[in-house]
Amino acid sequence: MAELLRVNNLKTYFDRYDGVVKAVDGISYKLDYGETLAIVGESGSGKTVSVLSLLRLIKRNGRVVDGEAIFEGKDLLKLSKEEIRQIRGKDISIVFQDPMTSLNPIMRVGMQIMEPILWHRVMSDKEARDRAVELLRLVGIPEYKTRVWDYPFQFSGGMRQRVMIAIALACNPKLVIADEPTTALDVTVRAQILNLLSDMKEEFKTSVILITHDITLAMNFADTIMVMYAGKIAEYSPVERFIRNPLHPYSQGLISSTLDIKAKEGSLRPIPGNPPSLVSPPSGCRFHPRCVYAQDICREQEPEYKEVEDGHYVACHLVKGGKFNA
Amino acid sequence: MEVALKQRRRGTSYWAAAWRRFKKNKMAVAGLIYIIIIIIISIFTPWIAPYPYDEPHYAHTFEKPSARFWWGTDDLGRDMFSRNLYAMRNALLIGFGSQIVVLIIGVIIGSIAGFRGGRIDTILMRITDIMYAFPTFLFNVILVTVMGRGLFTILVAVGLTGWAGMARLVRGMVMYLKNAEFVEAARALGAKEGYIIRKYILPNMLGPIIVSLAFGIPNGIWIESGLALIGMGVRPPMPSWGNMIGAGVAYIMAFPHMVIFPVLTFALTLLAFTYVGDGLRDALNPRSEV
Amino acid sequence: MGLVRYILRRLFTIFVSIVVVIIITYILMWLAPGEFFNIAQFQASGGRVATLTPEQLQVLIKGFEEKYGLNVPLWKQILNYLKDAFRFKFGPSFSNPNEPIEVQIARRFPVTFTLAILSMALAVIVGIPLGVIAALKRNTWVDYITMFFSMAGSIIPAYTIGVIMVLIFSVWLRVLPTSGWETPKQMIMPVICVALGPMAVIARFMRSSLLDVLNQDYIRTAYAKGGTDRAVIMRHALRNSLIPIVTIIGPQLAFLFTGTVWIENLFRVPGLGQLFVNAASMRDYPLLVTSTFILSLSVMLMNLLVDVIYAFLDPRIKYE
Amino acid sequence: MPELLVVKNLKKYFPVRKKLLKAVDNVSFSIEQGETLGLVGESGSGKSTLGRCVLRLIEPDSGEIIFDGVDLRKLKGEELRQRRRFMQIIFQDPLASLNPMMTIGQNIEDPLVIHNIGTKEERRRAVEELLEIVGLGRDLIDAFPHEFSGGQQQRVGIARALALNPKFIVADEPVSSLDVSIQAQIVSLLYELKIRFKISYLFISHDLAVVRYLSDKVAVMYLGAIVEYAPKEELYENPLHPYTRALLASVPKMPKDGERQKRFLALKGEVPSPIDLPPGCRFQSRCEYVMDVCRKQEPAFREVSPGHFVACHLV
Amino acid sequence: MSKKGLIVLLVLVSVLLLSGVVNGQKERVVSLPFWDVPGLIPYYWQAQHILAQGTIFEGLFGYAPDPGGLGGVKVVPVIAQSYRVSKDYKVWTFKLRRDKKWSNGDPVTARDFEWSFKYYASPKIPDLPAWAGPHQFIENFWAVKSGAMDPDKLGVKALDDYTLEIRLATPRYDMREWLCVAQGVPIHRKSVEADPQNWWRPGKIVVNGPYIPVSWTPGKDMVLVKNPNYVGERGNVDKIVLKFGGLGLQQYMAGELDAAMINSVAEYRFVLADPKLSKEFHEDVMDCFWNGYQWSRGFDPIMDNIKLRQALAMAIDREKLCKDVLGGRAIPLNKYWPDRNPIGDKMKGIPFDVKRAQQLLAEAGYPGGKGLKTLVFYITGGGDPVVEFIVDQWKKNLGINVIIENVESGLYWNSYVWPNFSPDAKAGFTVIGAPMNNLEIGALMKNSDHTVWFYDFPTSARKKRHELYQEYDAWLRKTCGLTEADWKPLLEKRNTLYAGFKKIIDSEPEKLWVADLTRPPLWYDQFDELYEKWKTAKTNEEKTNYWRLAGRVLTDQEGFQLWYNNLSPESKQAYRWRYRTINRPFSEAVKIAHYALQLMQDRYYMVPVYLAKAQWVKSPKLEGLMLYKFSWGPGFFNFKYLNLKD
Repeated sequence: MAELLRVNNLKTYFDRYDGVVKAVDGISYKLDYGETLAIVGESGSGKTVSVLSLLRLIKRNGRVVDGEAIFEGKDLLKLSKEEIRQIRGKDISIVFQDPMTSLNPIMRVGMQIMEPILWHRVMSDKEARDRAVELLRLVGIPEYKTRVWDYPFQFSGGMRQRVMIAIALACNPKLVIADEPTTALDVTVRAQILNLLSDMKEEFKTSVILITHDITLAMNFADTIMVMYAGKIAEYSPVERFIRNPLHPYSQGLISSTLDIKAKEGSLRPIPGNPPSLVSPPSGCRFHPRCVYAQDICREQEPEYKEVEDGHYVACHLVKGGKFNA
Repeated sequence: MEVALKQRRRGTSYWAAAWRRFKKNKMAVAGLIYIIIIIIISIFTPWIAPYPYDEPHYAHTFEKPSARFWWGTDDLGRDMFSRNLYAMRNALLIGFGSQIVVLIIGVIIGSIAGFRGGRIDTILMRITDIMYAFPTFLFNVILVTVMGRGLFTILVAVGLTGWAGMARLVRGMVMYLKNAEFVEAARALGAKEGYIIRKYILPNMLGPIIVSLAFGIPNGIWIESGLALIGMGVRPPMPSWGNMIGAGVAYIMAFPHMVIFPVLTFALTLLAFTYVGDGLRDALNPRSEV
Repeated sequence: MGLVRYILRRLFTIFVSIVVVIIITYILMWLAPGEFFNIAQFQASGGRVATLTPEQLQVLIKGFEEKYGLNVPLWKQILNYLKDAFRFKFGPSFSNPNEPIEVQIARRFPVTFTLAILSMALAVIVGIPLGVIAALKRNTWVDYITMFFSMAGSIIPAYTIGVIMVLIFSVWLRVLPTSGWETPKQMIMPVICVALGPMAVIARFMRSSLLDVLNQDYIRTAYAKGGTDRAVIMRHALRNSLIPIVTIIGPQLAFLFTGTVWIENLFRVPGLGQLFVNAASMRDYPLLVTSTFILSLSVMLMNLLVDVIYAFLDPRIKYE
Repeated sequence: MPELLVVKNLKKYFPVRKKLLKAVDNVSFSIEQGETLGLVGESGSGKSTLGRCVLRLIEPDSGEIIFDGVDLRKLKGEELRQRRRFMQIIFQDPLASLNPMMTIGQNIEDPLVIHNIGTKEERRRAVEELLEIVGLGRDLIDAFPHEFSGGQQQRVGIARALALNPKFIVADEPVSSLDVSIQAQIVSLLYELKIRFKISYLFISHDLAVVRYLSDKVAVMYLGAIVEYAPKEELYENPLHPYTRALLASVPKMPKDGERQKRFLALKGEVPSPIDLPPGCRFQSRCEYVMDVCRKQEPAFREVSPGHFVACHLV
Repeated sequence: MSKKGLIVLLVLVSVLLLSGVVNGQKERVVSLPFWDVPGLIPYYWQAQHILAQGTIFEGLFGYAPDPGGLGGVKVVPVIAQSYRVSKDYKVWTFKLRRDKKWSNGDPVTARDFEWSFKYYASPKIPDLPAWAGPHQFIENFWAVKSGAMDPDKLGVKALDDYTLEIRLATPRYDMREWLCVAQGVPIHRKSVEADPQNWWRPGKIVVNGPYIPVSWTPGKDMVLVKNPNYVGERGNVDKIVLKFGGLGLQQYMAGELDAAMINSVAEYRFVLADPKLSKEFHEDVMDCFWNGYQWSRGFDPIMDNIKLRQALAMAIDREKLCKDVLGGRAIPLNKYWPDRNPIGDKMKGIPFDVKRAQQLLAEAGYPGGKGLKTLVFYITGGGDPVVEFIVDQWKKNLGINVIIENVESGLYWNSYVWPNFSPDAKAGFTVIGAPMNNLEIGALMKNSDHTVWFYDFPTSARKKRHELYQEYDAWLRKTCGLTEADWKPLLEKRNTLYAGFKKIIDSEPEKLWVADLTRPPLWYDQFDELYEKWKTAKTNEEKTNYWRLAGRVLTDQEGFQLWYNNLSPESKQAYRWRYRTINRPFSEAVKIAHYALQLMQDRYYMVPVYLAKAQWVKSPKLEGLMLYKFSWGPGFFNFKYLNLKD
């Protein structure tokens, strides 16, 4: 498959009272047309920032320090303001985590769906209207014809997330970024939204970046998985391979600390300790204070992010020749 | 790592964190420094002021600023600089004093309403609503008429008209806090009501209350000056900015120094308080809306 | 609950509140040094008791009390007042026995109303862009300077600014008349002076409101949809941040009823502020109570209006 | 084992604009000493209200709460206060549940202060011990809650709950706001405490996996009522209520080779408003097997096999 | 500025200039500052009578400018052509001019006066400020006003269309002067009866003066235009615009006023320094209104010490005060009337003599100010520079300490300055500005007769008299007097008082005073009558009422006797002189007023300090501006003499 996006050495830092937060500190990956990439990590690992940086939507105190992001041959980070705007919502769109706050409370839902269409001059006003109705139907809103002119507060949480998805799909984007799209939802609704995402991916043939902290979900859903820890990529791998052979101790830890519905009592082996401060991250490997296998080299030297097998990248001193040697 | 550990050991309290945020706001810090300076000056005014505020120099009326009278003299030959110092002191007294009144009434009414709820809450809040709708300025004028024009009575009057906002704030805080999880936790631990109020609710209400007070102080000063402009302010010869400005405006053509100095100090002080209020609001209540 | 029922309920609350306000005012006046009787005696005698015999003085006082309805117990005075007040009959004032207060108010109200509306319009027209500029350029020198000047404009007493304006524009440049309230030219200076205060309040409020909205997730959504700065700010940020502005414009308008008194005196604008505030300083009790009545009524009605408008603007609000 | 807690016919209705929100509607269950009851439900199911009612943090409208042989609902003031020593609560949002104005040490010490236990010195030592137990360093005693990460805060919350040696703890979604690795830590800790101190939990969660890990019995709640109640293995292996089944099906499972799951069995619709429920089964609006009887008659909550209760006409 | 803006501005300016020119050619307009008037009903006292008298309404008599006369005016007949007065000065008969007309063309007749005066006196106008007008002296006025008598019984009668007879209750020698004031003007019956509420509104009002108000904006402007039906002398001004409020001098400088009052030293100095304004500057002394201090009306015996009072009065450097403190906007005053004045020239002033003052203070028992308690100077409103100066002088010259205490203005006026005794007042002072409200004889005293009424008898007696006043008020609320036994103490008291009264009548040498005291109905006749009425009264209510009234009559008499018997000989003598003065026509009274005034001034209870100056700037074209010197503040009035030079 052809390459849609390639990110090289992306660094995004935030200025804070107590220093510079290196939220994303040199990450590189690629994404093909039609591929689903899941970025997995805990809060503060930089997974959201890494994608918001692409569209230059990070907060005012943040800045992209270095790197490039080649999207269909253009470097997103070097585009002019107007050029990047042309891409937002049209070629790349985002589904945000919290559907409650991500919709304008005083604007009718239909209007909010129409906006990207109108802004990108994809079609006329009249057509955009019909398109909004059609999109609502597609994302499974009952009585979509009337509800299109309702306000967001008249929708339930799941419905709102469906609206968000409709907005994201409005211009037939090439890439949809779904930033924890189900975290704020109830269990049963969560499943509905995941199903919807799968369907839409099929229907629209888009690439998807799914950001989630739920490694189980990522492993089920994605083609490629990318595990982030403290602003860096720990492991990046096609998902099949990852399921068979997760290499990074953090990936292993995440899997073993995830409670599966079938898990046996007392079988849980959590990762000890807490995620590090990103203002003064630990020396060497950032994971070493929590790594049960940590050795001297891990404390002193930052591991190289290297390809250990075909398409399987890991940043760990202990991985050698595609195997984890503790 | 070491640094972080050390910090841990001491612990940064809510207040330390707030102070850190406050420090970032340069205007607020400048305002605070200004306010601290004028408070110190106000404490020592009788020793700092070159002349008593009411000492006339009949041979030196309307004098322009000079080495002897730094900011000139007024229609009675009284030293404008000294009068400004005393006016500042009075303004601070009224500003702070009125907020003490506001605090007492507001906290009592607000917390009773918040804690008791139900009927008492409804009644108290109705009263507060009425107070809110009372035309403040006119009510102040009436109160001053009733109670007289002393420094103390004016600050009481300003306080009496200004407590409704505080009561609402306190009530809101109490309503929120009494259902807050950590208060619920305390209740689950078997803490008595008194203990909860003392250790859990009151300390946590402090932030918003301080912000409200910080904005109330310049407001009190402002109200006094408004009263003074229609002859309802502090009784002369006691100087206040309001009556100095009011008197000075009459002389603006011939003796502009009589109005420029009071207006400048007055505006500067109010600006300082407002900036400090802004700073405190952002520092103590990071997610505030206004 | 329907809008009409909601308004009716609020009107009833307003009625009760007004009654309480009037009772409080009456009691306060009754507590004031120099009670009604002394005032009556003083007014009736013009301060010259000695030349009249006590009987003659008694006749004067009786007449005075009769005219102003002071010859009944306090509670009855209050009752009588309220009965008439809700029919907008307030009787004569001490300082003006010639005509009933309602006539004076009816004459002055349009003036104050025009002044208030014009000033508020100016304050809104200038204040909102100022706030927007400050918010968009937040923490830059543009922000600091805009906010500093709008705050300074509201803090320096408008009276002082007015006098300086008269000196500059009337005495030296002779381009504007010093005072009056007929031609548009005469309105320029008073309107500017009155507008300064609300302008600063609106600018500050607008700034923080817009900043607040700009931090909302849906703004990020709008950008993510490919909105230009212009589109996002105009369609999302401004619209949403303007709604709360309504809540401060209402009370500010009501405040202008008395807040303009200094400006009215200075520019000879025959408005309500003069009438009301003079009432207090001259101890014109009938006028004083009426001022309280009118002002609190207008504040409350204004708040009601604000709430209704708010509900129209913000689809989320539903009447409880 | 003796029954530590018996809840019978507990009800809590909230009036909402002249209508009734039946947050807890006729709920009964029991917990034995050292046993954990997992309470599963989506938001709006009333599970948190139930947890608070059991502790009388919210006053239930009717029903009995027999704790250690005493009906808590009959206790007043001081008696209840004393009882509280034996029953504690852990909250969902660990930061919100700690007093931000107190240090970690003071927060943990607070229950001892409230019940006037020990001297200052003894209390200090107890606090340090508690910090160790929950896996925090002694040197953190003077830090403030907001300086901690969520996991550490939750450990503090647990330490505070443990301070009085309770027999019973209501854990109200204690891990749902935490990160995966931290969730695992806290769940492990709770498990360890359960074993070590023989504590009984009422463990409230929407996460079926977590519940399964910690519980002995599980109750599934939907719109204020328990729809299914069974020993853990029984419930997970043989779920009877359509809702329970749907819940279990909607959770992604850890994929083994080649068995990835891209679609989930999803319930249609969302949890309806709990205000003014229609007659009949409360799950009728989302049930794919709904029959006429479900719309007319409320299914009885009955025991279908030993210890397995369910409220469904289909079973 | 952009080009476009410049053009717009130019057009605007030229339009303005042109309109000014056009207006100027058309009519002669004068704009003057004025104080806000609440309405145009002439009989109310709230300052509008200054506008009413002579400008929009005219009475039988009026004021004309007279630089040598009191208040700068003299009394001249206006509607009256001639008059006759009975020997006892109680019946005045006026012949009216036949050519005078109302603005609607109706003739002004005696019937207008009769109707108007009866209308004023009727209870329909319950709040008539009768103390400020001539009606208070008219026969039966008080009975009519209280509602006890039909207004037709008022002593006013039109004998024919142009003859008016006024019968008075007591002799009045200054009736002509009284008839100048606004309550002496008639109003137009038909228009008043047609709309009793609004007849006075501009557009509706029918006047008989030289100008008609055509528009009025309270708080702003009033416009007067020539009355086309006016017959009589007046200037050439077509339209007068009275502007209320504003910044007078600035308005004048901006060309919006033709004259402006100068209100502060700053403005005064500014005007003097300005080459153009200084040429347009004018000033006059407000000699009808003296400023000074009076002793507080408390009950501290320290005030009985005349030497102390004298010492204080002599220790004030009035020259310095006027020069330094008042910035030359006042002249020093050491007697009630100033020099170069028919009364003042005959009076002896209080010297500024520090040595003598110190000596007097020592004689009073306080050498060097030692031993004297701290006195209090009550002021209100602002810091009073004059008071501060006086206090400073006393401290410097006599070494005594006086503190300044601020009192609420309402409280101040009501209980410290004017009406009565103030039991709460500590030994000390208040400022007093004693006005002459118009040219009536009583006003010649400029309120210095308060010395006699309130001060000049021993403290103990003052206190007692105050208590009697209180009792007098309390009688009205007493519930008693149903049985004969209740009357017993009253009857006994009546007899004692009667004896006291007889003694006073017999011993008082001043015939006029005795005549006044014995003018029927006499107090004991009233008492006896009430007693008789009580006996035949039917209801208990009536009985109580008669008993109360009788009690009050006695209290009143008791108070009088207490006062009379304790008054200092000097004050008694002053009072006698006062009687002789007020029982003369005004022109003669002026000649002897100084006898009473000097005696009262020498008691040093009310001490004159300075006379303020009225200062104004006016356009050189404007002539005939009359300064209103009576009452409280300077202003212009009587606009009929205004003239604009071309």
